[in-house]
Amino acid sequence: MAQTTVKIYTPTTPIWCPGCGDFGVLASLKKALSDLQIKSKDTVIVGGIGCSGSIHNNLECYGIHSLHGRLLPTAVGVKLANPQLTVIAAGGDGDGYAIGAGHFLHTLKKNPSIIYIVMQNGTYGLTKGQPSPTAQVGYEGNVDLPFDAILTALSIPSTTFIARGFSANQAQLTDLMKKAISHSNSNEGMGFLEVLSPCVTYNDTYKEWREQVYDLSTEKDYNPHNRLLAFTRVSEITNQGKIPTGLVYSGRVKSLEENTLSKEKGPLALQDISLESNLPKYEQILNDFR
Amino acid sequence: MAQTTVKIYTPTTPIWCPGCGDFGVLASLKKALSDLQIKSKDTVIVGGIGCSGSIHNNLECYGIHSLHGRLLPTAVGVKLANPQLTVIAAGGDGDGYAIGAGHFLHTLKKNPSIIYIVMQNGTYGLTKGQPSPTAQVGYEGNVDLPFDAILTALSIPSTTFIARGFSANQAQLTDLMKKAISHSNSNEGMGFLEVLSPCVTYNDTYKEWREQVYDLSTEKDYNPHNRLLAFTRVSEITNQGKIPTGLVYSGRVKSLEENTLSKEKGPLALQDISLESNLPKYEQILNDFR
Amino acid sequence: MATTLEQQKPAEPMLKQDICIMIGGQGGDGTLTVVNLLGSCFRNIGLNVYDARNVLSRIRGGHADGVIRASTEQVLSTGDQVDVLVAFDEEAVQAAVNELAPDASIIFDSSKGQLSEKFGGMGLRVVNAPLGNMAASKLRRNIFKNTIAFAILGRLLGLEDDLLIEVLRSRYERRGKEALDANMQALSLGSDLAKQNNIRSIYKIPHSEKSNKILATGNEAVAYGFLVGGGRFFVGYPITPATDIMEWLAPRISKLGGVVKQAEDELAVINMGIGAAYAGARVMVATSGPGQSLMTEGVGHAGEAELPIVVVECQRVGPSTGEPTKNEQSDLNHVVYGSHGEFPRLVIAPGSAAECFQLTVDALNLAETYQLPVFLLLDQALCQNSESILPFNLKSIKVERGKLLSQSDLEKIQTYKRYQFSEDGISPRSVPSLEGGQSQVTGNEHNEYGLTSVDTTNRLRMMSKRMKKVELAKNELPRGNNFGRKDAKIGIIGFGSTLGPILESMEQLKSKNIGVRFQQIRTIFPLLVEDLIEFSDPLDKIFVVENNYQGQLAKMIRSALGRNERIESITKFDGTSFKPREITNAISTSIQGKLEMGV
Amino acid sequence: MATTLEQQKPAEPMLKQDICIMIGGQGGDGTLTVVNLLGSCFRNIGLNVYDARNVLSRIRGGHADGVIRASTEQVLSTGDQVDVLVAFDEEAVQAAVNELAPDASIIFDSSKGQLSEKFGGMGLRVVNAPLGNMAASKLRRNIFKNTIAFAILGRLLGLEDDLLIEVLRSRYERRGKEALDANMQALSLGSDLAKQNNIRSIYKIPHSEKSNKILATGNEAVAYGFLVGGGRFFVGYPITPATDIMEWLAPRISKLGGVVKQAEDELAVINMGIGAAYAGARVMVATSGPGQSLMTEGVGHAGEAELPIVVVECQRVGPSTGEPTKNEQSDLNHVVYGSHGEFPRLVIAPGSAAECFQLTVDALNLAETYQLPVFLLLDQALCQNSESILPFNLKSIKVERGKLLSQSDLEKIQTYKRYQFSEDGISPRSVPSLEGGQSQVTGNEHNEYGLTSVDTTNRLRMMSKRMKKVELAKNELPRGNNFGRKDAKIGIIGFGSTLGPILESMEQLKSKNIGVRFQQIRTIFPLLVEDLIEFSDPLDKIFVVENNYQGQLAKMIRSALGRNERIESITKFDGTSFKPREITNAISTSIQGKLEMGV
Ligand SMILES: Cc1ncc(C[n+]2csc(CCOP(=O)(O)OP(=O)(O)O)c2C)c(N)n1
Ligand SMILES: Cc1ncc(C[n+]2csc(CCOP(=O)(O)OP(=O)(O)O)c2C)c(N)n1
Ligand code: SF4
Ligand code: SF4
Ligand SMILES: [Mg+2]
Ligand SMILES: [Mg+2]
Repeated sequence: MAQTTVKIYTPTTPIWCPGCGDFGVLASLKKALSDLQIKSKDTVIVGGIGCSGSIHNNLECYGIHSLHGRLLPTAVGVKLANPQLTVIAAGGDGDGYAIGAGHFLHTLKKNPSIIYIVMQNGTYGLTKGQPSPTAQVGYEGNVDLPFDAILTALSIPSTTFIARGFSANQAQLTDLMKKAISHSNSNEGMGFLEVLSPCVTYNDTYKEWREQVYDLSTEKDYNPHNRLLAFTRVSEITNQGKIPTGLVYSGRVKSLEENTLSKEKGPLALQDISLESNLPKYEQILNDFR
Repeated sequence: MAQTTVKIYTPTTPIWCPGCGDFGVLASLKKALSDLQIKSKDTVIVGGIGCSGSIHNNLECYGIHSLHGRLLPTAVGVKLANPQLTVIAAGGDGDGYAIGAGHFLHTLKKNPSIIYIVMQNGTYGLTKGQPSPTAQVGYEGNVDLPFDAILTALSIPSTTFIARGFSANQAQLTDLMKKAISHSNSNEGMGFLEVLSPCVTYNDTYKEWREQVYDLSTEKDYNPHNRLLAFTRVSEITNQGKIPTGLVYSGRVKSLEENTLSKEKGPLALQDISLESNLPKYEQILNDFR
Repeated sequence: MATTLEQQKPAEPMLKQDICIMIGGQGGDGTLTVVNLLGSCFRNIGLNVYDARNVLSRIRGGHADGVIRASTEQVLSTGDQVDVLVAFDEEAVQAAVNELAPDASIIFDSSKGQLSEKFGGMGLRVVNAPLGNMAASKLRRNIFKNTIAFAILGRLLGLEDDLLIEVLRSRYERRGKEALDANMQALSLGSDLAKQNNIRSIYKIPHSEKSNKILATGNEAVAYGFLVGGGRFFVGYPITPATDIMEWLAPRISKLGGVVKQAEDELAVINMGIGAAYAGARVMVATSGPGQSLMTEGVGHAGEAELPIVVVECQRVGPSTGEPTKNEQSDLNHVVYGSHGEFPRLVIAPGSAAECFQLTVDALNLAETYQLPVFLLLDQALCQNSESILPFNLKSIKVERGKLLSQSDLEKIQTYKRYQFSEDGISPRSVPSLEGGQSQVTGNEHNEYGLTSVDTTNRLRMMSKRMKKVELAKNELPRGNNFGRKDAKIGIIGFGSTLGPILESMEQLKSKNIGVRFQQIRTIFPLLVEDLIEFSDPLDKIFVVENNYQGQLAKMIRSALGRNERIESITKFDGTSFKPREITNAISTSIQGKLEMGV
Repeated sequence: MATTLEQQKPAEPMLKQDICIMIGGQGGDGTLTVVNLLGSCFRNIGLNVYDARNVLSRIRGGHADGVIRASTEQVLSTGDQVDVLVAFDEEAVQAAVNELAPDASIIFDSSKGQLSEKFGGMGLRVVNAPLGNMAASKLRRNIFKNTIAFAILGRLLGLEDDLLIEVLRSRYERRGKEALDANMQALSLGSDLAKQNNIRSIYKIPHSEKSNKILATGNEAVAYGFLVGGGRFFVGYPITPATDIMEWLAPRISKLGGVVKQAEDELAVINMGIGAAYAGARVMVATSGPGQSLMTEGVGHAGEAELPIVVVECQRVGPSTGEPTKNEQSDLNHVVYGSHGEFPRLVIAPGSAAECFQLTVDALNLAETYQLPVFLLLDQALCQNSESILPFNLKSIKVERGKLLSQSDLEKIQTYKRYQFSEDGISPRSVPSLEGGQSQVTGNEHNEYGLTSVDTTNRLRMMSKRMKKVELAKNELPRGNNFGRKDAKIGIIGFGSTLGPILESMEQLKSKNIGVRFQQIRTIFPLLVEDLIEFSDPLDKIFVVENNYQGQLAKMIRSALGRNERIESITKFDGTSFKPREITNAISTSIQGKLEMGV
C-alpha cells in the first residue's frame, strides 16, 4: 500500500470455529508471503468453497472465490493471463479431491506455476461433517479407503513440487509454504502442498495426527528428488500408520507457461489489444480466407 | 436367447475405420464373454462417448450409452442396483481420463465390482484427432507429459485389479479380459484394463507400440501382488521407453457392494417395493417423526 | 455473582392461542436446541408448531437465530411478529427488532452487560440475565446457557416444571448420563433464577391432550415419501439445504434393503442415479441450485434415454454460490427450461411437509409411468422448517411402475424394442437380467431398438413420441389447491413455502374486507392451463407471489394466460420468507392505488 | 476395363446463373474435397458460393455428402434443388433423390455396377463411370476417384481445363510433389474419360473477374472476430460443431501473443476462462449443447461475480448427445433461462458469417462494458457452411473495455470497491497487479468490497444493480435486420442460419404475390421488444421460423408481444436446414387456409 493512497477493503476475521486447523494455515501463509516480500498487489488467492475456502477474505490481496471444486482451473486461467502474479489456490479436501478430483489430476499434469494449498481435514466442514475423500474408514459411515493425494500426485509424471504440512507445526508449514511459493514464482511449475488441518467440530484429529506425523526431513537419506524412492518411502511410512510430512518431492519439468505463453509480448492480460497496434497482423491473417 | 423366442436387435457393424484398434478390443471382449459363458441377458455394457464408445452396439447384450465421461458413475449405478450383473464400462481415453478423470479416481477408490476397459489411442478420435491426456508430447501441439493411468491407478490404495493390453495381441488381451471379468464377477472389485488401441486415422501408433510393448509376464520375478514393487517396476520400464503390458497388479480390498449392499434382500432393482410387503417397516420408521 | 433480573411490567398472564418465540445468538450457541425443546413442550400440550431457522453459511459464530411458533390452529409460517425473544447478544436484539411485537418480552443474556438503553422505551419487557456467565461458572460450559434460557422461558410461558423436565430428559437420555445430568442441573439453575427473581408467567398457553400429530420438515417428508414410494436407491452430494434428505435416509433405507450413496460430485450423482434407474431401481437424487446446474446435462440424458428419475431441487438464494442457507424460489426457469435440446420433463412443487410426502410418491410414480425425469421443486423454508401435521397416510399410497416388464411379460412379446412406437408414446421397459429384453439405451437419437439413427423420419417420430408424454401426463399431475371465496375478483397464485404466508394474508385481507381466491400451484411444468383459466377467468386482478427477482412464475403464467395486464408480481428476494403482512400490504396497496385511480 | 459412359439427353448448354452440385458417398470418400475444389473454381470465375456438409458422427463409412451452390448473386442457403449429383454409391442417389431437379445430371460411380433402373425414367441424365475402379487400377488408391469426378464435373459444367489444373495445383502444391502428381494424373484420367465418352457441357456457367470476396464459415468468422476484437485467451474442449473455432485459432493466436488452451473438460473451460477474464484478458470459450450444459454453473458464476466472458454456443441436434453433426436451434431456452438463480446475461445471434465476425467483436465489447457473460448463439449450419462475403471490414472495429481501470485511474480513487454501487450499476474494475485495486471477487452474495454478506438490504441493492445492467445494455445490443416491404401484412421472424432460406423464400412468396416483411432477430435476450413491436404492429400474421420442436423463439415472442393468435410457428427439427420452398409452402398453405376460411 506504499505507492497509493487508495483505501481498500479490510480483511475479515476468519469464520472458523475456535481451534480450527485453518487458523494455522492462514498464519503460515501470511508469514510466508511477508517473509518472501510478495506484494499484495501481485498476489491472487483463489478460494474454494468450504470453511477453508474463505481464507482469501482474511488477508490483503486480490482474491477470487471460485465455484466448489473449480479453484484450480480458475487459478490456471489467472496465471496464463498474467504469469507475473503469485497465484495461490487454497481450498478444502472435499473441494479439491472430490468434486475437483479431475482438475486436480489435470492441473498437476499441466504443471502451471501456481501454488495449491489443500486444507485436509477428512471431512466436509461447511456442510456439517460428511466424509470427504480423505476420511478415515468408519468416519460417518465412510467405507472407502482414504485417498492419498501425495501418492497420486507422485504418480503424475509432470509433478514438480509435492509437500505435506501440519497446521499445528507452524515452523515446518511456513517453511514448506515458502518453498512452494518460491518454486512457483521461479516459474518451475506447480507447488502442491497438502496441509493436515483438523476440523475440531466434526472430525477432531489433532490428537491422532500429532502422534502420526512423521517429518521426512528427519530421515537422513530421504531423497526428495527421486520420484520412485519418494513413492516407495511415503507408501511404507503410510502403511506403518504414520503420516509423512515435509518436502516429499521436487523435480524439474517444464511449466505450463513455459510451454504455452509467448515470451515477447508480456502478460496477455496487459497487452495492447487496440486495433491500431495490431492491424498489420490482422490483415495478414485475413489472407487465410482468400 | 435359448429360453425365449423374443426377437431382439441385431448388433450393428462397428463404425470404426478399417484397421482401428477397437476391432481387436471387440473381438477379445466377445471371446472372453463367450469363453466365460456370461449370459447376454446378464451383461450390461456401458459405453462412453467417442469412436470407442459405440462398442456396446456391436454385440448382443444390454447396453447403455452414457454421457461423455460419465460411463463410470453410470456403471456403478447399474452395479449397485443389481450386483448379479456383469457390468462392463468401455470407452475412450478422452472420455475416461480427461472429462472423466474425477470419476476415474473415485471409481477406483470405491472399488465396485465392474470391469472398466479404456481404449487408449492418445487422441480424441471421434472429434478428429485432438490430443487426449495420453497423447505423446508434440502430438497435435500437445505440450503435457502423458498421463499414465496405470501408475495413477496404483496410487489409489483401494485398487484391486490393474492391467494393460494391446489390441494387436489378442491372446494376451483375451486372457486379461477374462481375468478382469472373473475378478469382478467374484465380487472382488474393479477390474481396470487399459488397452492400447491405435487410432489409425489420427494417431497411428501401431508401429511404435509393437516395438514398445513389454509383457510383464515374461519377467520371472515380477510379482503382481505387491503394489509398491509394481509401481516401481512399471515406472522403470516406462522410463526406459517401453510400455508394460499384462497383469500389473491384483490385490484384495473389500468391494463397494460388499461394503454397501444388504445381503438378505437381493438386488434392490428386483425387490418387492409394494406398500403391502413393506408396511410394518414403514410404520416403524414413521415413529421417528413423533 | 450478581444477577440482574427485572421484570418491568408485571401483568396478568395473557392468553395466547398463537405465540411466536425467537432465540438469537451466535452460530454454535445452540439456539436451535432451544427451539426443539420448546417444540416438544408445545406438542406435548396439544399445540401445533412451526419453526424456522436463520443461520449463516458457517459453523460457529455470526448471527444465527431460530423461531418457533405454537398455535391451536395449524400454521405454516412464523407469522408477522415475535412475542418472546431470547437474545444471547445484542446483535440478536438488533436483528429481531423489526419483528418484535410492541409488547414483546426479551430474555437478554447480560453476561457482557445489560441490554443497551436504546431498546428501552419501546414498550418491550426486558429480562436481563447473565445466562452465559452462569453456565460457565456453575457448569463449566457456556453452551448450557441454552437450557438455562429454556427454564426461564418455561416460566415466562407458564409451562409446568414437569413438562420441561420430561422434554429435557427425552432429548438427552440417549446422549448419556453426563449430558443428561448437566442439562438437568442447568434447568434447575434457570428455574431457581426465575424463582429468585420473581419471574412470573406473562403468557397463558392453552393446554390440551397431546395430539397424534407428527413433526416434519419438508426434507424429512420427502425422504420418508421416497421410502414409502418404493425408493431404494438414493445418491447425493452434500449441499445446503438438500443434505438433510440424504442424512435422514442413510440410517433408515438400509432397513429396507436400499442404499444411500454419497458420490464424488453432482455429475456422478445424476449419472449413478441414471445407471441405477436403468437397471430397475426406484431412484431419487437431491441437490440445490449449484448442484442442479451441474446435473443439467444428466437430466437431459434421462429425458432422451427415457429413464425414470426423481430430482429434488432444494432452492436457496442464487445465483452461483449465493447465500447457501437462505430462502429463495429462483430456480424455476432453470428446472423448466435448463439443459440443451428438448426433452420431456415434469416439475412438481409441494407447499407443505404433508404435500412433500404425497408428491414425492407421485413423482416416483410419474417418473416410472412416463419414463422421464421429474423435478420435485422445494425451497429452503419448505425444506428445513418443521411443521405439525397429521401422520402421513400410508393407506393411500400406491406404487405404480408403468410399463415395466417382467420376464413373463417378455415371453408374450414377439420383438422387443426398447423405444417401440406405441399409441401413447410409452414403450415397454425391460431391465438387465431379463431374457429377451436385451436392447440399447442411449442419449444419441436412436431408432426403436435404441441403435443410433439420424434418419430424418425416425427423428421426427422419436421427438414427437417423447415430447407428447408431457401432454399425456397432464391428467395425472398434481392439480392446484384452491382456497378462498369463489366470487372474489382478486386472486393470488403462489407455490412452495409461500403457501403459509399467503393463507394467513388471506385472513388479514378478509378483515380488511378484501375477498381473495388463491390457487396454490403444484405442477409448475407443464402448467395446468385449464385449471389456471378456470381459476383466473372471473378475476380482475391476479397477484403472483414468489421469492425471486424476476417474477418467474408470473412470467410463465402470463405467457400461458395472456391478458398480461391483469397479472401483477409480488416478489421478495432478500433471502427471507414472506411475512403475511407483506403480502397483505402489497395487495391492499395495489388495490387501493387502483381504487384511487378510479380503476 | 470397360467404362460405360453415356449421356442420355445431349442438349445445348444451359445458362445457369445459380447452380447446385452435390457429391455423395461414404464418410472418408473425400466428398468434401470435391466441394472445396469446385468452390475454388467458382470463386475464380467471380461467382458467389455457399456450401454445406452432411456427415455422420463417425470418421469413415456411412453416408456423407457435400453440397456446393454457385451463383452470380450472394446466396446463404443451398437452395431447393440439386442440379448435378456425383454419387459414389447408390445410397447417395437414394439420399439425394428428393432434392434432385427434374432435369438433374448424375455422375454415378459404376465400379460396382450401373445405377439401378429404378432411378431411370425420372428425366434424370445419368453418366455411369467406374470412378473408383479407375482410380484403384490406374492410381492404386481409390481416393483419387474424387479428382476424376472433379474432372468430369468440370467438363459437364463447361469449366476450362486450365482452371481445373490451377485449382488442383494450388490445393496440392503444399502437400508435396507426390500428392500433386497423383492428383494431376487423376485429373487427366478424368478429362480423358470425359473426352473419350463425348461428355459435353450441359451447363454454361457465367464467368467474370475474380472478385475480392473471401470465403468463410461462421466458425471461422467468429474466430477471426475474436482476434480482431482483442481476444487473447481462448479455452476449449473438442465438440462438434464448435471445435473448428479452437482449431482455427490455435496456429494464429500465438502470432498475436495470445493463447489457445485445450482443457480437460468444459467445467475447466468455463472456469479457466473466468480466471483469465478476472485477471484482465479478453476471453472467449466455445462449445455445443452438451458442453454448454456443463458450463451452466460457471456462466451463473460469471454473472454473480460480474466477470466478462463470451461463450459461443454452436447448437446441434439435442437433447443429450443427440445428433452431433446435424443442424438444430434448440438451445435458446437453455442459454436464456439455464442456470440456477438470477443474473444478467446477453444472448446474441448472428445470421451469416459476415455477422459472425461483427457480432463477435460486439459481444466482446458488451461483455467487458457490462461485466457479464455474453452468449453468441450459432447453429451447426451457420458454424460450418461456407459463404462468399466481402472481406471483413477492419476499419469499423473498436475495442471497448468499459470501466477497466489502469494504475493511473486508481490513483484518482479514494476508496476502491469492486462492486461499488454506481448510477448505472457498473462498477470500476481493477485487475491483479494494480496497486490500490485489491479486492474480493466472489460468487457468494457480497457487499461492495466483495466480502460475503447476507444483509437483506445489501442483497436487494446488489441484485438490482446486477439485473439492471441488462436493461442498460439494450441501447447497444445488435438490432434486428428488417427485409421486405413495409406495407406487408404478413411477417416472418427468424434468426441464425434460417436467414438464407427465409430470404429466398421471400422471393418465392413474392412471385406468388404474397408480400412479406422479415425481421432477422440478432439479440435473443433480452428481446428488443420495441423493435419487435414496431415491426409487428402492422402485421396480421407473423410466422416464426426456427429449427426446433417447441417453437422456442415463438414462445418468447408471444410472451413479449401478446396477441398470441397472430403468431404461428414454423418449425423443423429433423436435423436438416430449411429449404426455401418449405418455408414458402408452410406460409402459403397457412394463408391459403385462412383465405379459404374467409379470415
Ligand atoms: C456444486 C456444489 N455442490 C455442493 C456444494 C456444497 N458445499 C459447500 S462446501 C462443501 C464441502 C466443503 O468441504 P471441504 O472442501 O473439505 O472444505 P472444508 O469445509 O472441510 O474446509 C460442499 C459440498 C456447493 N457449494 N456447490
Ligand atoms: C460434454 C461433451 N463434451 C464434448 C463432447 C464431444 N466429444 C465426443 S467424443 C469426444 C472425445 C472422444 O475421445 P475418446 O474418448 O478418446 O474416444 P475415441 O474417439 O478416441 O475412441 C468428445 C470430446 C461430448 N460429446 N460431450
Ligand atoms: S467446521 Fe471444522 S473445518 Fe469448519 S471452521 Fe469449524 S473446525 Fe474448521
Ligand atoms: S478415427 Fe481413429 S479411433 Fe476412430 S474409428 Fe477411426 S481409427 Fe478408430
Ligand atoms: Mg474438508
Ligand atoms: Mg481416444
